[in-house]
Amino acid sequence: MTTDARTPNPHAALDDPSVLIEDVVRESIVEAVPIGRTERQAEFYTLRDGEMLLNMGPQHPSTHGVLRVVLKIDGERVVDIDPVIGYLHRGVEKLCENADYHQAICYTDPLEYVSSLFCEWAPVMAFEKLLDVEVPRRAEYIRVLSTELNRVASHALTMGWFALDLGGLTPVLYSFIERDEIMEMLTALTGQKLLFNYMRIGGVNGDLNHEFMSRLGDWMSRAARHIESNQGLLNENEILVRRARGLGILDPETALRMAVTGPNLRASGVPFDVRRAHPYSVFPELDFDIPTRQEGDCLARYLLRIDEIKQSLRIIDRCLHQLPDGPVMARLPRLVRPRPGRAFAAVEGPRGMYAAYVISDGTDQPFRMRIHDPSFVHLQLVGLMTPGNLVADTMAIMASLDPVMGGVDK
Amino acid sequence: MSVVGASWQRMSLTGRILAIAVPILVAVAVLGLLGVVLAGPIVAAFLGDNVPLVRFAAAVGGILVLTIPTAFIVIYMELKVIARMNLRIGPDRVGPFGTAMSVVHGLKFVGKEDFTPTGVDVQVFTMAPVVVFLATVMTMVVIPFAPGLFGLDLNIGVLYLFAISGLTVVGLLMGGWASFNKYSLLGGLRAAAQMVSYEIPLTLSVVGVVLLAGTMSLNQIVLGQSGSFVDWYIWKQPLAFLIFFIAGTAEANRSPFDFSEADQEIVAGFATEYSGMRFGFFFFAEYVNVFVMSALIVTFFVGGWTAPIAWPWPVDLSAVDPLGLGVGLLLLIAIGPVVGTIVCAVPFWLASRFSTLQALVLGFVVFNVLAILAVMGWAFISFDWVVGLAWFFAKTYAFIFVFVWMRGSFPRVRIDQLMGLAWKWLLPAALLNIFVTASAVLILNR
Amino acid sequence: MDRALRTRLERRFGERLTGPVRQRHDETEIRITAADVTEVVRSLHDEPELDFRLLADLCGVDTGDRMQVVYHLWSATTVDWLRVVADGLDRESPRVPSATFLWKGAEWMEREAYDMFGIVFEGNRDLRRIYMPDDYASFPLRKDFHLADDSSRSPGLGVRPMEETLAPADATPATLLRRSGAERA
Amino acid sequence: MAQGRPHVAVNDRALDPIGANSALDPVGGSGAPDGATALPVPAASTDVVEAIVVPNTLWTPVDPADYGPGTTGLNAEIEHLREVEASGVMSRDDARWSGALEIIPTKADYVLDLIRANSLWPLLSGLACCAIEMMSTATSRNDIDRWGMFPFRASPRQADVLIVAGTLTTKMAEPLLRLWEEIPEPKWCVAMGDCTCSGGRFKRSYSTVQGIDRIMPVDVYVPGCPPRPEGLIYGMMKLQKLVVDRRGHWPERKIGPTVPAGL
Repeated sequence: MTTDARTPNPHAALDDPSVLIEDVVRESIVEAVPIGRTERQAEFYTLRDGEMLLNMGPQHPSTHGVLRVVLKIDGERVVDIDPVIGYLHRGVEKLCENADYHQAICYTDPLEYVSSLFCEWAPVMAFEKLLDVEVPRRAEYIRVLSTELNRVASHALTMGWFALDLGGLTPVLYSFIERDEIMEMLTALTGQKLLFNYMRIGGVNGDLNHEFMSRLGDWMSRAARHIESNQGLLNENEILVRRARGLGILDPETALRMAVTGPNLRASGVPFDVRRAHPYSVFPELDFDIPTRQEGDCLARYLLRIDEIKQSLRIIDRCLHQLPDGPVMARLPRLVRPRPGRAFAAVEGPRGMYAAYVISDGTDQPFRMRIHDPSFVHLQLVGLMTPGNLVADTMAIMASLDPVMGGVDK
Repeated sequence: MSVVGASWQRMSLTGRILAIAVPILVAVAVLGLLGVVLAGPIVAAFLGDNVPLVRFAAAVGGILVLTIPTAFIVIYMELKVIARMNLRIGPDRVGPFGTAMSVVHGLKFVGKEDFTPTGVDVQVFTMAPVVVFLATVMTMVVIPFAPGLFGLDLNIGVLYLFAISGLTVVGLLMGGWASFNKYSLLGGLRAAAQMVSYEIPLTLSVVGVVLLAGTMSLNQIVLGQSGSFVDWYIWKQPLAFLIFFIAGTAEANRSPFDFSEADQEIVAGFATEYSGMRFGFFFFAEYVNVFVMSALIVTFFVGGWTAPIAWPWPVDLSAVDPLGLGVGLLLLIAIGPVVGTIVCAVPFWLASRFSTLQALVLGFVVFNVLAILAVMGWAFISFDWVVGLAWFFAKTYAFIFVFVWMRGSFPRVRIDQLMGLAWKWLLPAALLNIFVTASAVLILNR
Repeated sequence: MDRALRTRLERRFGERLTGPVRQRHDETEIRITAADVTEVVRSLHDEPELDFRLLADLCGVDTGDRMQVVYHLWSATTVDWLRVVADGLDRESPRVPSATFLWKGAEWMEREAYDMFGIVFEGNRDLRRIYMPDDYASFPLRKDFHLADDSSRSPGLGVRPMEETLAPADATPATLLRRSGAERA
Repeated sequence: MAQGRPHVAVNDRALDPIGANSALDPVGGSGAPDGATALPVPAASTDVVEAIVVPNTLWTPVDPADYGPGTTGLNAEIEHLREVEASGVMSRDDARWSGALEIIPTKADYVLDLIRANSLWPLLSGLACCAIEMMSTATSRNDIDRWGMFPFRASPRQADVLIVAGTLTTKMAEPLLRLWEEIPEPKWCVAMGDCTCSGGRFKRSYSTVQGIDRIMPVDVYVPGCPPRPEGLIYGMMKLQKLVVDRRGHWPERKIGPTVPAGL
């Protein structure tokens, strides 16, 4: 972030908390904003001398999915950036409000399609709060086990994409090898690939089976070594380190103001992790660390995910040791009608705090179901970090923030 | 309705094109034949008068024909080697081990729709691929492939080389500017900046070699390195070799310096709007460029077509003169194959698992293989251009493998880092290299 | 359930709360009016004994007869999620002060709430449609926006149109401009 | 959802190698004069039958009454058949003539189609979840490069196949159509996933397109949510077969009957 006189400072509104809201409203209203354009649009779409608008997307190799980014560039330097989203808006919340509580789980699946299990977990936890259901401990352990596996797969893909957006061909294929292996074992567990519809209200769909356990043991025996060797291709690479270090620095104060969570926040030095900050499931019984880094740049965000993979392997190991016996589903009627109320549940996904807010009106369908997705929040950071950098850095910053458009657009 | 009319209506597009093209080609061939018959002596006299022109034309024609298979081989190498580095199999369905895959990729462009988008500058848009392709191909004219096997032996070969290869950037700039597309524009400008920056260290790094060789003719430079591998200039000019390798990578737009077609940033760079055979020209030019760069590295630093070690026990076959046999040669040609086939068939026949016919067939095959091997060995020993060609291509493809290897391994550096490398490091190093070499030459030659 | 937090909140915002502080499981909920949002949220964020630094979620709710804006906050001083419900927004012209002066990250969440419910956040400098196309006329998550085959679920009502245009007269920034101009005049 | 069982729906009429059925069906179904329906189509002498230009039967409604007089499509086909019969080309000598005239072009088309079928470059564009599986199809475990369907081109100008992977929303429909129109002919479209085939689990939503064949032609449908990479590979091999079997006749593409307003 540069404070160049020509680049509008994105902090303008948040730097001064003492500004009166009435003044903000008045200037945003009284200023001669052209009809139909907001203040931000009017500021962005007026070109100074030598500036050019470059439209990237909705189909572009480096925008993961269907993100559209309008760059205002001056030569190779990015002056301002305006992300345009909504190309994958599937109306999940409306569909969930028109489905009953069991069907809603299926709709929330494809939101973050690289880490589907988290997308199921948060709504299921909210439903359980509404219904006052006690989840069997074995089911909780199985949830933790499978979701941590999913976290490893997601982080592996993130690092591969980061290398791909920096121009490296091979690392993404290496990370896809790990990801495919995990996907296969989760397929053996859940019966469905990629969009495992596994979580159920009051438990999970099925108990651990033999193929899953054998694949898991086989993979755990070499996972750490493989991931280390794959990262050796990048971490000692001078080109990548030179490009990523000191790029897109996010200081902790700004991160909190931007409501950032997850690895992107921890890479800035704020040790906020829902698993510890607001414990849920059986995480209090498991021992693991919350890795943080102080730099807050792209390299830190990238390295932090490697540390998280190691912690996830630790959690998986602990789960396999502490796994209790017992049922994996609570006794529930097929058609659940929770009493009216509101419930909010959050889990720590691979990208940050993934939350669900459900309102029940006593019928068999949620009256209002809100999905809070971290990618949606993190994508705003692109407009904050990119100005002042080069066009090539835009991809590096976006890849290090790791948004998933399915979650951004819901 | 007439027969031809009905058939014409039923032809597909390709059919109609061929139905028109074939008669025209036949007519042209007949006319050409007549022209040769009538005006043959005059033309022959004209050609005889200026041989260099003829040689140049022949060389350019031969090089043009040679580039296409070269590009196919390099593309196949890239497909397969990168696939192996990615722990993939790579193409294996088309042809044995997928060897025909690159040919298929190349021929596909011929059948693709080739259209010109709205708003482009049509003439420039059309000429750009031609300029790029020709500028890349013309550099191969002065490269000595083997003793006596080169297009031209210019005494200013090095100057010609860099002058022509500098034209490539013009083509890229044309394509990027004329495409009426911001990605293409960025790609063209990036290519221009990059190539202009790297031309300078590229050229300066060769000056040391020119000082040592005392000539600018690539042929003489290669001859200056003849002997064993200790005479190669890579030992006398290690810094120059390093600079030339890095700058050549950037010059050939290869990873980690492949900015002008950086997929993740500017979609396909200057080639974003090109389709069909026009893109095919860019596609070929890129890979021919890799070949040229490797060939130049080999020529300047790794001894060109010279063998790394002299053949320890030279065989002199000059005494063997087949024509000396006279009629015996005819006899040999007549009887040799039969006798050889029978001789080779005997062991199979003795191994009683084969019938007589099978044994004869196997013997024939074995005899042919042996004969071909014998002829090739004879050529290898007695014709030095064969061995030279073998060594040249071996070295060149070794360096092409290094280029592909780098593409499979490295991320892309940033544009400002690229420029900084060129102007802050490579240029001073090249100047230092020139200074040291010149002073050394002065001191040693005094 | 954190009783201490409840007492703290009642002591601090006693007169501003429009209802009792509700607590269930690990959630504490307070209800305020839209006019108080700025002060309440700012003091929740700034005052050390509350210190709700992290905005967990911001969303709109359409209860059928009025609109709500719901903030979920997290603080290290308590084990609960704090839910602040800005209640009683007029369904015809729902307006609430923006929280972007405090959490810049709330900008897109407010844009989403505007896109889905038509809630106008005064002070959000980029209040435009974020998911639906700019020429889209209605607000999908409103309760009177019905999906195509809802009639099968409520036979009494028959087939209901999918996209009724339910834009309030002053929902877009443009109309916001005209309206404020009229007020000033 | 056909998980793990790759099941691909291909339009059979597109696979009709010599177009004999497609040349007969519309005539039979359109109440044309008996002379046309009685047209002899010998299955043995393929020279003659190959010569018949097969119109697009993928996207043309079967009822020729949809077209006014003098338009292309089925009426032209019927007229052409009448002319052929009237001109007596079907008598043996002329048949031999026409066969001699068209033997070269037909084989040239065949070779070109073989080349195209073995070098289908997809466009690097993924919409949603299925895009991950599409990438996984190109990676080490199941390597689509073996069939020459690699590299994924980033620019539509150099792509051959558009693999629509993921839910298509009404906001994305227009850019996707632009992508499809930017791809130079010959081009093919593969609908990957339930959402692109029929709307899938988001069919009820207010912002999705219920199947991309409402806005663009589709050659191969690959159902599944998401389809496994093996399923996509099977679909691409079906596409190869389809490319070869068309023998250089590409259907004039028309999109399906229902186009959402505003596209």
